Amino acid sequence: MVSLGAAVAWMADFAAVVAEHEAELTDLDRAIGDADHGANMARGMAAVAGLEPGGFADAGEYLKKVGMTLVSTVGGASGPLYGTFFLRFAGALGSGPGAALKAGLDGVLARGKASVGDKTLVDALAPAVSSFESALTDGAGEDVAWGVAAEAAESGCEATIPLVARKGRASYLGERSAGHQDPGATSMALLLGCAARTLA
Amino acid sequence: MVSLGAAVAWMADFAAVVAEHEAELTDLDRAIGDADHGANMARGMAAVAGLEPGGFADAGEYLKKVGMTLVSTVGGASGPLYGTFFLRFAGALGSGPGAALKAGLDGVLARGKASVGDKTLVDALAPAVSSFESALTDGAGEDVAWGVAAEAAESGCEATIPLVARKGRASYLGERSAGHQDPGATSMALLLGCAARTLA
Amino acid sequence: MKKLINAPADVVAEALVGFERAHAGRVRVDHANRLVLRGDAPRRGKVGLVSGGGSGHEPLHAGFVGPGMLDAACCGEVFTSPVPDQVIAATAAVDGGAGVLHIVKNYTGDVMNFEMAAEMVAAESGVRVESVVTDDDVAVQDSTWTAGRRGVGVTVLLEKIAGAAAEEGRDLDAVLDVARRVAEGGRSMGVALTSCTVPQAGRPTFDLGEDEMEVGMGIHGEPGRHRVPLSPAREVAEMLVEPVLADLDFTGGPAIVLLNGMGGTPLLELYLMYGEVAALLEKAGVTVARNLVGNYITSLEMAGCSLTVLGADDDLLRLWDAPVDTPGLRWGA
Amino acid sequence: MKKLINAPADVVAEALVGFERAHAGRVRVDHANRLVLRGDAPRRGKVGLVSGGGSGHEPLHAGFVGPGMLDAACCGEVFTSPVPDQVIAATAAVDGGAGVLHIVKNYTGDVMNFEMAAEMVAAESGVRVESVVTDDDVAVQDSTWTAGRRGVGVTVLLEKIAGAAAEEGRDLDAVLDVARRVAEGGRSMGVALTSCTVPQAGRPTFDLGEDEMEVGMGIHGEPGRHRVPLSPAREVAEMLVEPVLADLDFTGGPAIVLLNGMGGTPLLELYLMYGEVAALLEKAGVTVARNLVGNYITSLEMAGCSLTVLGADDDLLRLWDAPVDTPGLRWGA
Ligand SMILES: Nc1ncnc2c1ncn2[C@@H]1O[C@H](COP(=O)(O)OP(=O)(O)O)[C@@H](O)[C@H]1O
Ligand SMILES: Nc1ncnc2c1ncn2[C@@H]1O[C@H](COP(=O)(O)OP(=O)(O)O)[C@@H](O)[C@H]1O
Ligand SMILES: [Mg+2]
Ligand SMILES: [Mg+2]
Ligand SMILES: [Mg+2]
Ligand SMILES: [Mg+2]
Repeated sequence: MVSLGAAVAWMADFAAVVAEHEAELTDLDRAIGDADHGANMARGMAAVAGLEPGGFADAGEYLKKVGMTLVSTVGGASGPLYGTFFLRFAGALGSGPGAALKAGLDGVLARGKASVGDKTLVDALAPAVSSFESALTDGAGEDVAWGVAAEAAESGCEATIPLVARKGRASYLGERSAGHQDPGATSMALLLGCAARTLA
Repeated sequence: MVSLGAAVAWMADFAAVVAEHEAELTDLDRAIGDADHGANMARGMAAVAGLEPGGFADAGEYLKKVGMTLVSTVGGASGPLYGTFFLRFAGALGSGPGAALKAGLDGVLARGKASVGDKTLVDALAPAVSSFESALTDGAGEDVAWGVAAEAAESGCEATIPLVARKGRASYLGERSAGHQDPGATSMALLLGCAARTLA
Repeated sequence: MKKLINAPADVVAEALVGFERAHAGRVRVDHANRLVLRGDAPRRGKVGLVSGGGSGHEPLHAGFVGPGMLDAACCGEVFTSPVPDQVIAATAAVDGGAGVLHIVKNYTGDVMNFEMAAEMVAAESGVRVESVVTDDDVAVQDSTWTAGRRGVGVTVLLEKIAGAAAEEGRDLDAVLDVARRVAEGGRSMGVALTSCTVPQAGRPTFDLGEDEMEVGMGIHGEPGRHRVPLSPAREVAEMLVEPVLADLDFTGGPAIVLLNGMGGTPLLELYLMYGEVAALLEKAGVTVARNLVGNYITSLEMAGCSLTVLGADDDLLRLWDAPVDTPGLRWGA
Repeated sequence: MKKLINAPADVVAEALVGFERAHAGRVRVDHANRLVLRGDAPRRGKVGLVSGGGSGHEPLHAGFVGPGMLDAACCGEVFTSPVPDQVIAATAAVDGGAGVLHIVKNYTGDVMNFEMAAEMVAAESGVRVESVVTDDDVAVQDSTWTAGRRGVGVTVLLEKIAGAAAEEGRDLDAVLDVARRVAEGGRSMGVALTSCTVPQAGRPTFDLGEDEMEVGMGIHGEPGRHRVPLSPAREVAEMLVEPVLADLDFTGGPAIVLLNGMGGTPLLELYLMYGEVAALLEKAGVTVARNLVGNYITSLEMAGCSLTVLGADDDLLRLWDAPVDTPGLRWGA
């Protein structure tokens, strides 16, 4: 189970990590997008970091608010996608983190209509979700599963480099998008890295 | 007396000299004006060079047409000034080149309201006119007088360098106009140089 | 970066302050939600028109709020789509009981944020919302394997024409029908001579050599089809006209043509370009019934221009000619 | 030099071709004389309004030809005044028997060419011509020892207001009186962030460091009062407002304010600047009764802006509000 305290720590960690990597995310987006992914995520996570955690009953309620906050402050492609991820994640958290991850991914897929291999944040999120599940199936504890998921997200993110984008702004580049790491996949890998540190 | 042939030769020479110095005149104008004096004079003298000299009764009639052509094609400050110069010069040519020069200068002064020392083409023209006169008074022939006038124009032109402009576009520069040779004075000195070569 | 701004993060908020002062009375600004609203919104019984997107394309969209055009514009950060909260607030503010049309340019962020807003409005209020998405930029291949064509110049024409339809009292279905006809009937193509600089980014979005131009760039500085040497206007006109006409046949009826400046191109050059473009269109058998030359959907200070051709009919022409009274487009009023 | 042109020498002629195509019916273009004429000129019994100057300041002057504003614009080469022949032809074309007003910006070349034209018209035709010269740029010291202040933004306001006076049937003396009141009652100040490039020159007219701006530059790239470090909009607004208000008292009545873009400044920045400027004017006790924000008297692709404040009264406000129907300024029609 994810406690309210753990969820708050997760978000605090992600806010700090995003702030630290803001320029890097923006530079990745400059190469194949419009140079705002760092600013978008930093703006949203600063708002999230400003939430008063006292008023929430549990992690699910808190993360729902996180999702709404991101929807309301980020804009662009990443706002609805990260927002939807957290809203769905929060809604399914009662059935455990594996189900929550799965629900979050499904929300992102429904919203953005991307598939694995389209060079988006799905390429980091999808392998993380399935790795988390198979780790649990293989008998691992949730702490181990989060670590496995984070590693899968990281490799998924790196694997976006040679891909040709088929969704989002980078798709306008066609073949020229190959050779660059996807900014959204990068921030998504950071999010799962934070999860491994704070939720495990 | 100035013959039609001499007048045509004068203008042909001036057209060639202006074309040759177009970039130089424009660069002088770039420094203290709007970088078009070369283009303006070249446009006008190309039109003058295109006049069919056959149809004119004498130099006066031809030079009147030169003045009208310059008025109609040059624009800017130099169009009305050079145009007026030739119109008045042509009108007084019956009384000899000294009177013609004087009439041309008076026209320029009336049109532009500049005085000697304002850093304009008057600074080349005025000394040329008085030198021509005094040369004749001193007993020189017209051929010698044209040479003296050309030299006076040349020195008058160089003497504009330290001046602070008080008329025309360069006057906006105030003190910053000092240290630059006036473009209009430069083209005027070229005109009198051509006169010395063709009318003398 | 040379800009007339204070802090880069405050550009949109401060521009709205000036916009409100400039057009006080005619429009209302909701600063909290960054909305520009028609001064007399909501209009009872009239279909409400809401558009919006990233800022930096002015006069689009805020400059097109007023009688005969939009009821509200949602202003996002520079080149960043607005968030659903803005769209929801705008929808509520302009709903006059006849439903609301969302006019969305086809960019992933815009589409998703407007979509979420529409879902939330549907879930939480009785307001009927329909959406139309513009995707007229032929520089982008339109396929199921891409995000599809971008929405550019047609958006201006659509906001005018659908605005007139709503103003004359057509219902939501009829306004939507008009909007769809415009969205489907128009195509665009652009060329950039220089990049733009997003205030918060602080440096040019792309680098272009002193003698290069980008053919088919997007209004956020997205890359185009190819980079070619700087070419005479005559050839640039061909680069715009040819792909537009190759994509859709405009010879069947009258056309409305927009020759749009990207923000940093002198009007003198735009008119010169229009002469070239109009001659090519005529040669190709396109009857230009109406035209608009100027800066209407810009990309900050980018130098360049875009061509939009819309196949029209009598109804669309009549709606085009109807009075419009906005800061950015005004006639008959 | 990055421009959408063909041969630099052909820019003006070719732009007029496009202008004619864009506004066919509403205006007429005399290509031989490079004139833009009101489509229905001459108007019997109406005072004719003729203006003109170097090209490159569009929409001024050609874009202001039409009902309620100019009858004719004489288009010179880029930044070079027209020649007398053009002015004479324009005067003849618009004379409807009530005389003609020449509206001239105070530059040596413009003044002399219009003066010669007026003399020739007086000598050779029965048309009565009066002239008004605008000289509103406070960046220039106005003294008998200089060419005097330059004519800038007030020219736009004057063409609108005198145009309305002529349109409502006032006679030449009355129109001249209105024009003089505007010319005397307005002051301007500008700032440039970048230079412009004259097509025929091929390179920027002046060099400005990456973090410098020129305060008080002219619309042909003439130098200003001083060069200062690039400053926030708030301080730039002070640099514009302070010298204008120092030169003339505008607290006595209503004012008409123009915040003008030089051609390369995004509208987003212009609105932001207008917010700053309007706040300063209000603080100084100036009542802004009307305003205009946009690119109206430009300097090719120069980035920067200029402020014009005109002291008005009920008559001038009424004339300002009167319908105008030109490519560059349109309302009430
Ligand atoms: N349809 C989509 N599905 C999933 N992720 C997407 C989609 N479109 C874009 N993205 C992600 O969003 C990222 C860009 O986010 P951001 O730069 O914040 O938004 P914008 O593209 O609107 O500027 C991309 O790197 C990509 O990972
Ligand atoms: N009032 C004046 N009287 C005499 N000469 C003048 C006057 N104003 C300008 N000039 C001359 O005109 C020259 C500039 O001509 P030109 O560059 O062709 O016109 P513009 O200044 O209109 O661009 C100056 O260098 C100066 O010699
Ligand atoms: Mg982005
Ligand atoms: Mg000059
Ligand atoms: Mg973006
Ligand atoms: Mg000039």
